[in-house]
Amino acid sequence: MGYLGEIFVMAMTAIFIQNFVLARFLGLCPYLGVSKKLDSALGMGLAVIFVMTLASAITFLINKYLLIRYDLLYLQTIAFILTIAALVQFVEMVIQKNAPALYNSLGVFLPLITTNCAVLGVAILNTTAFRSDGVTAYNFLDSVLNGFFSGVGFTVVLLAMAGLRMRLEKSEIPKSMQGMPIALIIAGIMALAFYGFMGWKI
Amino acid sequence: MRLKTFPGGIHPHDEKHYSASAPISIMPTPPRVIVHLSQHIGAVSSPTVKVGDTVLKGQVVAEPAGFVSLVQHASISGKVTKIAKFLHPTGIMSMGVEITSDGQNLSVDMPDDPDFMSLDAAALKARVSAAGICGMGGAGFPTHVKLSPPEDKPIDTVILNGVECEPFLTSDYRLLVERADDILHGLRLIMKIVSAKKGFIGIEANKPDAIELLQKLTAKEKDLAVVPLKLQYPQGAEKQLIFAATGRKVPAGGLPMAVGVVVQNVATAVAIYEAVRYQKPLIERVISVTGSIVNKPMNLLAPIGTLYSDLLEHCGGVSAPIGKAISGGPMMGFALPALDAAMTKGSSGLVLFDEKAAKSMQEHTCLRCARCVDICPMNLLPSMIASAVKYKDLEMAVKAGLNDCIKCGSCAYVCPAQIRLVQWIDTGKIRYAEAMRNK
Amino acid sequence: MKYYLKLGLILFIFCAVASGILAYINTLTAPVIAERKALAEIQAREALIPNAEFEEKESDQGLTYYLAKDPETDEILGYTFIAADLGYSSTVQTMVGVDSEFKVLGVQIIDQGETPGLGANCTLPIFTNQFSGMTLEEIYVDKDGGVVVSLSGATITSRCIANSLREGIIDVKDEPNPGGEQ
Amino acid sequence: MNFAKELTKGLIKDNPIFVLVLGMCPTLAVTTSVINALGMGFAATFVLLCSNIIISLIKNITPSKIRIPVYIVVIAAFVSIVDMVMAAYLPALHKSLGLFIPLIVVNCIILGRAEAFASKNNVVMSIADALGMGLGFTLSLSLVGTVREIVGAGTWLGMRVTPLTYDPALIAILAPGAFITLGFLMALMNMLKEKK
Amino acid sequence: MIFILLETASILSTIGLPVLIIGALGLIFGLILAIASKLFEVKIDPRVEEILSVLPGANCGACGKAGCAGYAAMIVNGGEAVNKCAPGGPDVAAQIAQIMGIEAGAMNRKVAVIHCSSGGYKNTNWKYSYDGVQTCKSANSLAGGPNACAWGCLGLNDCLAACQFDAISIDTNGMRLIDFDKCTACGACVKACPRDLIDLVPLTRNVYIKCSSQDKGGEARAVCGSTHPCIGCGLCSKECPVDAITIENNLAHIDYDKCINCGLCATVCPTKAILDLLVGTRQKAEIDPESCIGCTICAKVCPVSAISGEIKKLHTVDKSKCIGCEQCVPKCPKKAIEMV
Amino acid sequence: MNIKDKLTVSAAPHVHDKTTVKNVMWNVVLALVPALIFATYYWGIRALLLSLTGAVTAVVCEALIQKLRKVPITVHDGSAFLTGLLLAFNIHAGAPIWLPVIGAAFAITVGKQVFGGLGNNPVNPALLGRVFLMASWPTQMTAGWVAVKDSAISGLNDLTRIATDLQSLSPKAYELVTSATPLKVAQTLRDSSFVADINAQAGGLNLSGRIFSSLTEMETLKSLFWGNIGGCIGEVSAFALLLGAAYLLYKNIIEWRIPLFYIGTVFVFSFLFGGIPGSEISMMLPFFHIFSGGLMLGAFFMATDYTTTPLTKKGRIIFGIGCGLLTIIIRLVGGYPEGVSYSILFMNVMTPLIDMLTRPKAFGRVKK
Ligand SMILES: Cc1cc2nc3c(=O)[nH]c(=O)nc-3n(C[C@H](O)[C@H](O)[C@H](O)COP(=O)(O)O)c2cc1C
Ligand SMILES: Cc1cc2nc3c(=O)[nH]c(=O)nc-3n(C[C@H](O)[C@H](O)[C@H](O)COP(=O)(O)O)c2cc1C
Ligand SMILES: Cc1cc2nc3c(=O)[nH]c(=O)nc-3n(C[C@H](O)[C@H](O)[C@H](O)COP(=O)(O)O)c2cc1C
Ligand SMILES: Cc1cc2nc3c(=O)[nH]c(=O)nc-3n(C[C@H](O)[C@H](O)[C@H](O)CO)c2cc1C
Ligand code: SF4
Ligand code: SF4
Ligand code: SF4
Ligand code: SF4
Ligand code: FES
Repeated sequence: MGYLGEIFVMAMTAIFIQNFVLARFLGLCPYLGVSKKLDSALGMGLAVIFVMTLASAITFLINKYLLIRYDLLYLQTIAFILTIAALVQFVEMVIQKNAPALYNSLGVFLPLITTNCAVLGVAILNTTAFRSDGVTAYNFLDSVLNGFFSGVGFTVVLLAMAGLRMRLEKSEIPKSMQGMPIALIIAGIMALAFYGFMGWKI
Repeated sequence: MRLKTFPGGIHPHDEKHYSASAPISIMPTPPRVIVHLSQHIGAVSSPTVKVGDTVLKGQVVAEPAGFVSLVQHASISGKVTKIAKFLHPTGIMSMGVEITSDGQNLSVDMPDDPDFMSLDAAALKARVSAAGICGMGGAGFPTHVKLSPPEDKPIDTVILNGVECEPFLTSDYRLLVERADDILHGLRLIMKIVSAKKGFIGIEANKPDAIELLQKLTAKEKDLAVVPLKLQYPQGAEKQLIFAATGRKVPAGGLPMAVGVVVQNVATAVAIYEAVRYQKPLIERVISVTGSIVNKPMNLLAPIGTLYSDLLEHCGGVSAPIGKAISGGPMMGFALPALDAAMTKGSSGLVLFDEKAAKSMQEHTCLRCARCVDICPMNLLPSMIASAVKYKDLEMAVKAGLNDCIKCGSCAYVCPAQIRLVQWIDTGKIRYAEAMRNK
Repeated sequence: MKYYLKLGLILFIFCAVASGILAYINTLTAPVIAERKALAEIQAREALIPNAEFEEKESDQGLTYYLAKDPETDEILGYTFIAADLGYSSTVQTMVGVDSEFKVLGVQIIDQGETPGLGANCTLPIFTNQFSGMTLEEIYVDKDGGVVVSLSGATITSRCIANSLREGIIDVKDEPNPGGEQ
Repeated sequence: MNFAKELTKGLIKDNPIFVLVLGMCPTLAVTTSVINALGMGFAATFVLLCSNIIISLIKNITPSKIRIPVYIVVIAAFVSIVDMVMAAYLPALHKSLGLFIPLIVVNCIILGRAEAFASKNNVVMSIADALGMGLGFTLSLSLVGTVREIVGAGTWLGMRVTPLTYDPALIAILAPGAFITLGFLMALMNMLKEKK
Repeated sequence: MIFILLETASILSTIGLPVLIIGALGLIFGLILAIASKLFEVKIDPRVEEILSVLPGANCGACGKAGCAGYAAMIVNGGEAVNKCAPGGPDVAAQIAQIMGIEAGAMNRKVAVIHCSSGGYKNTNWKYSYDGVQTCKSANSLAGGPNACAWGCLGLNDCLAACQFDAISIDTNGMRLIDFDKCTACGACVKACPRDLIDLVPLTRNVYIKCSSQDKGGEARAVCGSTHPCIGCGLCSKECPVDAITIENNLAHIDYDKCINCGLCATVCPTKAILDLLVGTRQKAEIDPESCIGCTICAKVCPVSAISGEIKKLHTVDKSKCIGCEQCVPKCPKKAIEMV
Repeated sequence: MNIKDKLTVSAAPHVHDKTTVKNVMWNVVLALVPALIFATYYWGIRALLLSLTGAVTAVVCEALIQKLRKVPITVHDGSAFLTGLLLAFNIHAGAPIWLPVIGAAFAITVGKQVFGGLGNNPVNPALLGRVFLMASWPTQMTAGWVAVKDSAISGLNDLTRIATDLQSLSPKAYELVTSATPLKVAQTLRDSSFVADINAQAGGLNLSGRIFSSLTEMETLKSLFWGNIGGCIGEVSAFALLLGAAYLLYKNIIEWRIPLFYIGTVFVFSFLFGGIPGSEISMMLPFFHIFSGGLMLGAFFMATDYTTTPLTKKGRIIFGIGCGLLTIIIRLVGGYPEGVSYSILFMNVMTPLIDMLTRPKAFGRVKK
């Protein structure tokens, strides 16, 4: 299997097989919170893809050239989260100033992402992940791609969830189930539906 | 032969047997008529008579209040006894002129002009306008307006709508078989007025004798053709008919003239012929009084303004209690709160249901079976519109096609969940209009 | 300028203090953790090949394995390595010991994220013990015609373990000189 | 506002999971068993307590522009401490909580309380708030963990509590079961609230 | 001593590197953020900033908006409700409300009032049997609506469905009833009612015309199910001491800028079309002889001339005339008037 | 005139088609009766018992919940019966009786009633019930398949012919062929190590190829078509299902797009990729794939469930293709021998999005 094949495997794994939300339980707060309307879900999704990709890149470098080199892995959490928080805040300010249109559709979601497990999660997972052979550790490109695809996976389920919830808004859900309970049940059903992707040998 | 048709549509039972074979008979002069001032689309006509005036049959009782409006004539002779709100065939209360018959049925002069074909378009149009004709196929658009397309919209085709796709109704059918010549005269006149080169007569396949007759009559005329159409509702709806006959698609929100077509009902054609030849105003029309409980279903040539109750009485009343009285056909007609509504120029039928047929079933949650979607002749998403309206999401309703619905009723007809789709859509249109007004 | 410096410095101070404290705590915990880890690995290796001296090596395929020698005789006792493959829902890592004939001495599941109650049962001795003594040809799950009794309801996990074992063994076996002198 | 009130509000009224719906990731990910739930709950409570104290102490010296980074650093430091200590002395628990220990940093509850409460109140109140919220979090986690462990594994805290004939419904300890269990628990809360 | 120093030194050396590295990270980010915040500053509504500082900043998304900033912006620019922040809870909601200044003063608070007393299922006269979508709007569009009165309540509860505050319920007759305590005067019901039966009335005004029929008297009587139609007779208008009632299109209308709550109109209405909530609870004014300074202000404001007295002399209330409108009470400079 | 009571006024149209929800649902039940008969014939009364248990549980459960919710009890509309029946159809005949009971209860509760009942559920309740059972009791759901009645060996009846050879050639191959469903055989034959092994056992013969090509032989296909094979209760006979499907199509209860594109996609892709390495390309391969497993049941009876599939025509085409692709991918590379349930369920989840993206243009509206 060439590298393209590896990328394909990585994509399928990140999007479907090991979906961040449904299989890894990461990024649930925005998944449950920002999935009421399709357009905000899309904005959020794209912002997450952006930040996850960027964060994967930067944290990979920090990990490799600072933490590993100086044997400071125990500072991983603090270094990563600091970087991510600053990065996101910086990007937000830049977009807000220079691309107001983009800010209104995407940028407003950025602060929401700082405190999203998915971003820190992907950064940490990248440092411990292996390619499909189970041996080769991720290199820089692998990490970036994994960040990107994981973001895509997040977006896919976020959009599906938003679609479902917009439909649920127009149905007669029993009162005590309305709101969060039904959203959780839907999430459970989605997770079950994603079981079809388990055990793929690609 | 492959019959022409349009995409979508349904096949309701046509139920025309009750009155199909009853020749047009003349309704005796009723004791009183009510000439509604709003029989058409457009401004309400303004009355020119006072209570107490005596009028002759054919005399003007109201003038148009603008270009898109209509002149109204007395349909019997007698005395004006009241100008007030009366029950309109659409079920609401609306201004009308009540004329009590003097029993003599005296008419204004209606001279025969056998040379009518030599008149020029302007003169023809003037006669149509003076006769107060509006579309008799239901919509009631003033005909002289329809026949005055703007310069930049040349008309090349006139389609006569002889489809009568509504179940039960047979008035157009009787005209087709009894007055085919007059219809063809009317068609020629319309073609002349709009200088169209081609004339079609669309007839549904369930009227084979009418098709045969008209085909015989038009056999030698190259520019006229009978278009036999597949039995499919709403074959008679303008856009669908144009598509079936010519393959042209009227743009959404547009009028037939956008594709060079004028559509007129066959009864309108007859009225045009009579208006031009005899300068006869539109004061009577054929109406089907039918339904399983009507003792003698008939096609009556009745003065405009005759009360439905009088029509029914002439047809021998009913054999069982009335559950629902429908002005027009059962797919698009209006259920009346009472029978004392007076017919207008667009009243093509009175259909009576017994109590059992009047009851409808409990509305259910939408199953999303998509039957409505599959048959919608306008290619809309009726169920989505309805649920969007129900949950007050107007934006979604518009996206799903709220403003393109022609209210043909096909969707509600097929819905297994008995959802009153058309009424929801209607409610949506009301809400939409309100929202637009508040903007 | 002062404003910028102030912000920078405040953040600097917090970071510095925080990392200082962490570094200090690390000095306390790191040895404990390292000790436990090393112990665990050594124990695992020792459990597979007792009384041996281990030497780290890398195969042509990039697999890290340990050559086990008798400390007294320098005789090659066997090899241990970590085999890994994608199972049902995770990468299953298995520590394997084979003897010099490449017969399995024992296996131990190091890491797995399979379904609890199904694939996760692969850590149970009843599953791992069966591998002891198997030859390369035998390491197929029963459904594939081998002798590995697969976990009920978790053939995929079982198969992935068997396959990874086999591949790893072949890997080491195919080394031109797996235990040889450099 | 008194101490006792701050202490108890996290249990029911402002329960971080059932009412505020925050910190869903650990709630769903680590509640496969009661022991994991307790471990996570205590870890988070510890971090919450420490960071609340520090933040309420430093609230006046942090400029707003770098408020979030500073808070995050404080929280991250405590999280790392928990991480290291747990790895050293409770390796089994550390392993089963895995990724979710560092992720306590981004747990919305902690930052949320830091911002919403500690940065505006004094130390004593912040302690009460942290303890209350932490306890609420821990109890809710254990509740979810209890349901999932009993239904999905037939055990509670590792002890078999169901008859041996009961064949556990695995789904309860899998991802979908997590969502569905919590969904029904929340609906139950709603129902109880309505009754009241 | 030396030992301790050495120990410290060794610790410092293991600690120095991390402190340096993470500290440097912090310094760099701090600087970048500080510079960026100046460089990329964007002017926003100060209220957004203010709300943002009140919000917890957890950016959890529980409000359904794009983080705290998104929510703050939506409150200011999009009219979003102030109570959507889960971590903040009611305290934060109250603070935001203060910033937004939406604490409507209790003085001019309004409530919704339905101007119809029929329309209940039990006492409506029907024109036809309606079979269709159960909303007022839909029913109203079919043949002018199913009830015989073309002006009255259709009883299909569009208003009830529109009210988000649960303020509308159904009374024993089947007529809609508005709970003034819950009503926030949002006006949703006013818009929802296709018959325009609802309007917003100051909470302090307690006399209402409970009819909207513009039919002539006879017709109105014939169709009204509650037998309390307004027949446009004008008696109330004549009785009103402050000329607050006008009759237009056969229907009485109260101008609440003028109305003083005296309830006299209700007493003369022949069809009992006027509802007086205060009936039986009104009290009479009484002047405290000790305090009265005889300024005559009260006598001037009394709409029914129930107060008399010479200037600078003690004034008295003629209890048989007093209608309990309380107009005099706040006017008295000495606060000498009390309702008893 | 004798108008006794008030006239009824309603919005047009005033006439209605005869179809009702009840009528539709019971007709689908009717269409499943042939499959039930075939299943009972092949597996004995137990299949019938399991099916009815599922259906009755679903009905009872729905009635109970509706009673608790204080809403009208609508179990007579047949939808719950249908859900229960379909759920049981997705379980094998050797399953313990509590499996359909719990599955149906879950399907009705979590799959349907929490969303407000018929018409409101986003995913197919019966399939949800099935995957719930799969996730909870995978062993019971996948083990203990029983043989069709009166047949000496379980599983693929018509492999008897080669089975005798196999016994001497490769015991492992024999065991495989005689103890599993055809899709399971196909799946196992895709495992290269197994293939190498049995071929080696058979002394280098291309045994795997032989077994695989026997799967696509006319005789095997006939068995698949008539139902003389192992599998879930409802999927036993492609013929019986087609019979029911034809009835539903004729009655205009299901629409052709989803089944056609679903089966079509599986057909095309199984032709392209459905073989095993080293097997000859057989024109019959697609038929093996469409007649085996739950495809017929899924495509005609479950992917057509109104509530959970797209409204729009284009959407239904996408839905069908999506189901087809996922089914074939799961069969060829996935963790299960069969992918019908998961593929439909996944597409159910995507349905609102599909609907949103495929809104039709109104007649006469030009594309922007
Ligand atoms: C659903 C629907 C069905 C219609 N069916 C007929 C019909 O059967 N016959 C007819 O003359 N007009 C029918 N019409 C009205 C036509 O669209 C069109 O208004 C009419 O033929 C124009 O002729 P007129 O102006 O002479 O009435 C229908 C309209 C709609 C919306
Ligand atoms: C929720 C769920 C979890 C599963 N977990 C595993 C697993 O951990 N390992 C595994 O090999 N198969 C797992 N499976 C796969 C199925 O059990 C699959 O059908 C099984 O591998 C078939 O193997 P069998 O031949 O042993 O029954 C899981 C299936 C489901 C539905
Ligand atoms: C097991 C079973 C139970 C049925 N129960 C009912 C029922 O309760 N009510 C009903 O209307 N139809 C029921 N039917 C369906 C009718 O027999 C008939 O098929 C259905 O009314 C459709 O009629 P049609 O094909 O003429 O449209 C049932 C069918 C089956 C197979
Ligand atoms: C053609 C057709 C197919 C159906 N398929 C299913 C199905 O696969 N599973 C199910 O639970 N219900 C099915 N139903 C029944 C019903 O639609 C289902 O209970 C609803 O999804 C519940 O809202 C079907 C109904 C029809 C008309
Ligand atoms: S949506 Fe409108 S156009 Fe379409 S079928 Fe229904 S009524 Fe006819
Ligand atoms: S026909 Fe009725 S049940 Fe079917 S989708 Fe349309 S509205 Fe829904
Ligand atoms: S809708 Fe608004 S105005 Fe009407 S009753 Fe409710 S709160 Fe009051
Ligand atoms: S909306 Fe108007 S008509 Fe409808 S119930 Fe309320 S008050 Fe009556
Ligand atoms: S806990 Fe909030 S996103 Fe994970």
